Amino acid sequence: MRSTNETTAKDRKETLPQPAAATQPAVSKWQELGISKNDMLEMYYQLVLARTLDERIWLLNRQGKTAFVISCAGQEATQVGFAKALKPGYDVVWPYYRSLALALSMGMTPTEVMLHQLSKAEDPSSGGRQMPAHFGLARLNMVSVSSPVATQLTQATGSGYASKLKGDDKVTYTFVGDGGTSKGDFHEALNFAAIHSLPVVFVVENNGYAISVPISKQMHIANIADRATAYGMPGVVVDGNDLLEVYRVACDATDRARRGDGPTLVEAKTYRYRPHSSSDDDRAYRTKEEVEEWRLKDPIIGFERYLEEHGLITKEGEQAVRNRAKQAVEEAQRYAEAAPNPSPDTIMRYVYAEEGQN
Amino acid sequence: MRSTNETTAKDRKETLPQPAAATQPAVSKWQELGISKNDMLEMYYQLVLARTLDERIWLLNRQGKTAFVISCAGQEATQVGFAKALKPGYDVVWPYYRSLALALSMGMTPTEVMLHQLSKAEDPSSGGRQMPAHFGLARLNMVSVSSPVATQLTQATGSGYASKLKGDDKVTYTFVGDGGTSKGDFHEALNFAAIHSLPVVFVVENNGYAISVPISKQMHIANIADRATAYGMPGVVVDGNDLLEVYRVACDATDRARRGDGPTLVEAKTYRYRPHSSSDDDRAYRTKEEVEEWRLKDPIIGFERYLEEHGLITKEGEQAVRNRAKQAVEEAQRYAEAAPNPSPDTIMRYVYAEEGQN
Amino acid sequence: MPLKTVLEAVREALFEEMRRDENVFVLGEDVGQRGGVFRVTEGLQKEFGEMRVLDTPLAESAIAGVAIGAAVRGMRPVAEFQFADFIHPAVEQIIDEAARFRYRSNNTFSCPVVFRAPYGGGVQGGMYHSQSVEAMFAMWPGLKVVTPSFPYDYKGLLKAAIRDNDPVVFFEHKKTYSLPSVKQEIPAGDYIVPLGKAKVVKEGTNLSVFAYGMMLHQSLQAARAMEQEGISVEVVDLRTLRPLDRETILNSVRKTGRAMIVHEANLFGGFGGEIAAIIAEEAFEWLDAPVRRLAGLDVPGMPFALALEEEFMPNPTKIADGMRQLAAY
Amino acid sequence: MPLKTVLEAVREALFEEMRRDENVFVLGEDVGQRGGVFRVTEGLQKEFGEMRVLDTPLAESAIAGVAIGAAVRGMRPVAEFQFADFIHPAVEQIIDEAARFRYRSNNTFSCPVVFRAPYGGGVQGGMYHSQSVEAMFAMWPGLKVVTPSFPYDYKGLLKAAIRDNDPVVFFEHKKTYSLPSVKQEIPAGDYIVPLGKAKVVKEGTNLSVFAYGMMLHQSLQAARAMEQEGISVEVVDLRTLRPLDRETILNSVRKTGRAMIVHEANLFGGFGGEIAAIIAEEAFEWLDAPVRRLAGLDVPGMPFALALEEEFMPNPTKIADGMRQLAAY
Ligand SMILES: Cc1ncc(C[n+]2csc(CCOP(=O)(O)OP(=O)(O)O)c2C)c(N)n1
Ligand SMILES: Cc1ncc(C[n+]2csc(CCOP(=O)(O)OP(=O)(O)O)c2C)c(N)n1
Ligand SMILES: [Mg+2]
Ligand SMILES: [Mg+2]
Repeated sequence: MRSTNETTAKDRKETLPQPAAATQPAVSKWQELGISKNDMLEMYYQLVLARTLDERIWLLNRQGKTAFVISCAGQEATQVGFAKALKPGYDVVWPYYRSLALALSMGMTPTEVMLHQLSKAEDPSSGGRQMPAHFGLARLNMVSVSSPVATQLTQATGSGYASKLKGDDKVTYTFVGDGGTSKGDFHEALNFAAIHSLPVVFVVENNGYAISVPISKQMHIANIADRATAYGMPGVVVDGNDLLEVYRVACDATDRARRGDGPTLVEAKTYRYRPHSSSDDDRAYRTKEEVEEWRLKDPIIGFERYLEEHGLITKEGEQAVRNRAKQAVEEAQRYAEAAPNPSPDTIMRYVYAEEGQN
Repeated sequence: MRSTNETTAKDRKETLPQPAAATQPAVSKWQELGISKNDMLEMYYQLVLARTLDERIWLLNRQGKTAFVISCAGQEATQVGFAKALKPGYDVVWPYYRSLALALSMGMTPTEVMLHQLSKAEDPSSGGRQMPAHFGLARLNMVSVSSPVATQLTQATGSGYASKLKGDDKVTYTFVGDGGTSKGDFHEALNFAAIHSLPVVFVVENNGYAISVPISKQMHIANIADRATAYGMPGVVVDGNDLLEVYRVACDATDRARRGDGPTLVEAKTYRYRPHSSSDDDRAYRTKEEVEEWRLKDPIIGFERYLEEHGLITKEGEQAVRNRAKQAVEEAQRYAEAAPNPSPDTIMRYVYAEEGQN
Repeated sequence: MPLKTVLEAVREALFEEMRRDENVFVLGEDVGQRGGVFRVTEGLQKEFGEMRVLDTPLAESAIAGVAIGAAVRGMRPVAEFQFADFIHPAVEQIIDEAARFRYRSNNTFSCPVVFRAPYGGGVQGGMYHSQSVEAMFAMWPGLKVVTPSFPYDYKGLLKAAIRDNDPVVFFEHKKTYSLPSVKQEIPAGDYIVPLGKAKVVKEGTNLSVFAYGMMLHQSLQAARAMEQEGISVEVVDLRTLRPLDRETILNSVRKTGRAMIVHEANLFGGFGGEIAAIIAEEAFEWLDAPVRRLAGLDVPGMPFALALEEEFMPNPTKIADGMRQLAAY
Repeated sequence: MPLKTVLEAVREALFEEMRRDENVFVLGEDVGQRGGVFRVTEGLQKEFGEMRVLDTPLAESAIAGVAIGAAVRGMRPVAEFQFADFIHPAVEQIIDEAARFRYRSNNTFSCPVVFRAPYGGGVQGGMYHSQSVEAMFAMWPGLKVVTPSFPYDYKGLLKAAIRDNDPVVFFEHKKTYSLPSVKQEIPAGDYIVPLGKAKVVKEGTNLSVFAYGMMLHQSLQAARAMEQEGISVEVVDLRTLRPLDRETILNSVRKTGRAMIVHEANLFGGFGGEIAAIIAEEAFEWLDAPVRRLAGLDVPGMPFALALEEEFMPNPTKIADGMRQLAAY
């Protein structure tokens, strides 16, 4: 994943035609965006893998094997699109608890996810200390997630400031839900980033709800991206279920940040298929019909169709990808289930640095 | 003051010509706005009174009679304009520490201000418990000011919500500096007020600095009022040194709120002549020339000139107003200086309600 | 009378108070249509409408600030923080504003607001859904802080909090919400349990235990087990942390000569320190043994993995051990 | 060596650390061009430029969050809160984020940040410019909390804080910033005072006093006065509240048999409770008298009027009275 991304990111500026070219019918959008066929298939795999893993985790929850699930189902395209535009391990990512597909496509392995989900000692995100879906992986520069909503935003701004101080050209990305944009942190973070023209991309995954609270009770505006004007930065609305569009927008925002032109606010309109978490019951606040309607716009089915239409995959190819994902998930589960739980002896460790540590 | 205001507010809709009429040369702006000659003179008095009192307080500070001064000099027109548009004792006001002219024109007496400034037992705002300029007067529905910047904003929103629950038609006004708009509270308050279409008028007194930090380091936009679009409410920029313009804008926002059409964000561009407070030295961060330039736009001189040009006052009349203000300030000082200090015995009172109290 | 859970007791108090006084209204994240993530406010919106049972944006500082503003206007807001863990963005509003309105205005303004927050762990909530933050609020004059243990008290104290003329932080231990063993018969109608009064829930002569919330129940369980070992433990349910009922605490220690404090929040800097300090100062002559504190471990949040969560928590076994040692001192 | 004030000591530490390590940078309201409202950061921007001495918008949560984010990236930010009173909007960032990065990530991320905040009263700062909020932070595992008293320690401890690999909240008592009586000779060059070590600043045999900040100086003054009355008071400067130097505290109490704690923050729920509790538990056998706490009054903020401010505050006279009573017990 990483080397693919790096190549793409490096070559993008040269290979990407200017917006005007987008209307040329001879070149398909994926080519226009400079994505190789291999990468198209790899993105498809990431979508499928995330969904497959997610479904397996829900199953484990019903089996009583894991106490808590919070899932990204429905929001995969946004996350895979951004993962493709950034350089994992080089750029810096402040994700949130719904960032499973992002984490996977950045390079977190299904086994690492499972070890975290099952709170095993080897869990690389937290050693079993945090709730599931509180990702973090040092080798990917994917920073440890906490539960308080929106705290990551000013931290991502601080990361952007660090890049400016260091003079590196890393881009910092941070992800937040629509609900998180109501919190003061959103305002303070975007304002600060704009003042200093920091290389930060703020991505709002607008799935229409903060748990049960619909957008109409969260704000009196149509697009969260419109808030960008309040800070003097560009705001972009994108169909979060359209992977290629997300990728295009993500590349633009990345280029802008990398060039030193400052932050961008991206709003990806999408939906979550599952209840807020395994503790939630979404029937209290949304209709089956609404969910069904969005199911028709499933980003994975959409991408599948696109691949088919452009002759990039066959039905058998799809099945092979699904099998590959299923196998990866099964291996991950097998390994993680057999792995040891954290030992109670370790509970007092790492409150502070140990002797001689950073 | 109160009854005058009430009449004006009641009559305004009928007497106010539509914007187009503003270009008619026959009617002067003050008439167009439905202000009586008496009220014009009364507003002038309020401007002068605030400035006179402010200057006296600085003098007392230099004489070692009061430990702390924070002043509204330069911002009087904004405050007097809003005070004229609201109904003191009926509407609800959440001021800030620079709201001296507002407080006075709402009906706080110079003596009440002096008792507060000198931290006397009779201080009606705090009984000497708070720093000077932390106004509050129950009979005027002017709510107790605290020092933490911007905390009043969500509270004013709550007051608007209370009005909606009670079904009254009170308008809530709140005042904050440009610096305060960077804090998360600004975002949370305006968002909340917009969602519920609350009768709240948010007034930003933009004097160009948060202590030493200039606007350019506070935000990456030209007008704070532009932030209104991020919430779906109207935002208006007004020359804060132009009393009649402020009054017009204040009336519009008031009408809108009173009609049930929701909140407005008003940004009054103005300047403070004094250092941030008696503890500050502004030479570290702004030039004498800049201060001098703004001194030329002094809202009091501007209004004086307007009164003269429209034949509403003579030079002698102005002198009489100044004398009246000086006398009021002197009486206030005399009374307050003679008034007793708070007794140490009272220190434990009113931490909680006393038996049988609200 | 039917047995009721803590959750039902809280809900009943809300229903009754909202019926009694139309100035009472409820606001918070997901409290309306969803009836709260714990279902505490279920049914309220149906009876009282969207205005009085208000789903707010995700903005805790605004939840507090809006409630405070409405309270200053004479309303009686009951603001919910979805988890006590997420009260932190509202700290400025609660301690600088709500707690100080009366004092700073020399009694000319007041702020009768209730802040409800489910706290505590043992529910695999992990580092950010298990916190006990009572000490952080109990330290501020101007606030009252309530931590009931039994359904009867939850209802009566919440009613008292809503009618109180000053701001109250009302903590509800989430693990006890639906715990069958904590059910109690409570009257359907109106009654008040006054703020500021602790209660001896089990008399004893050898040592006194002070606790609240889940730890009160676990202490009680341990205390009962001690009977068989011939150790007579008095258990005091503190109920309100501020104002603290010093009299009941000191009377108990002066009787038994031995004191133990149990809480789930971590030990260092926790509320137990205050109680221990009061006892050490004012019951010095009566003490036959050091004042002992038993509490959560000093780590930055309760870990999620079951084995770690259990290690973190005091429990009846650990409490019983503590009791034995203290009695034997 | 010239005598230096607390303020100069802090400033010197900042200059030296910024020269030593280019990852150190300073941010806060008015810290740049203005040099801080107390002039602590004066001259820094001139030497290190606008990027490393950054004037922020008025947004404390962002000040903390930005510092944390930069710290996670390997920088060494020193964030200033203009007054400790205004740290409250940053509570979530400090206790949920900074304090937990290492623990929650099982040691894969860390957050080496320093939060500086001038605290304390006696300067007619009124209810919102006088607060002592140390207890609110000292209660959180994952944080270190430092409250020096003398210029030498201010410099050495701030340097240690900046080099520490975990988050440190560094409180500076604003009344002592320029107090001539507190001046001290301090070396110009590099030295460290390790975090977590208290210091006996005056030996004594009859009773032990534990304090920090302004109250340390006032306790010392009272202790010296006691000599004439034949009461020998040991004074311990706590210097760091978390991690607390239990050993030095307990050694002192075990020697004198009497303990008194003095702080300016209000009594109930203040940090004194923790110290008293530790002494009551671990030095029980050595105590000849109840552990006594002397502190600010339990009102919601220090009032502004001089007469009220004086009434609020402990002072050498009140402390001396307390010493006499305790010695006579
Ligand atoms: C500060 C804070 N308040 C409340 C919560 C409880 N909570 C967790 S997720 C959530 C809703 C978040 O909605 P949104 O930001 O839209 O993200 P989504 O889950 O829809 O992706 C809430 C209220 C929290 N975690 N943090
Ligand atoms: C939350 C908070 N942070 C910092 C301060 C210290 N402080 C007091 S006034 C001020 C600047 C306010 O500037 P602005 O809002 O523009 O108002 P102005 O004084 O210019 O009218 C600051 C930083 C404070 N009082 N509250
Ligand atoms: Mg959402
Ligand atoms: Mg300003």
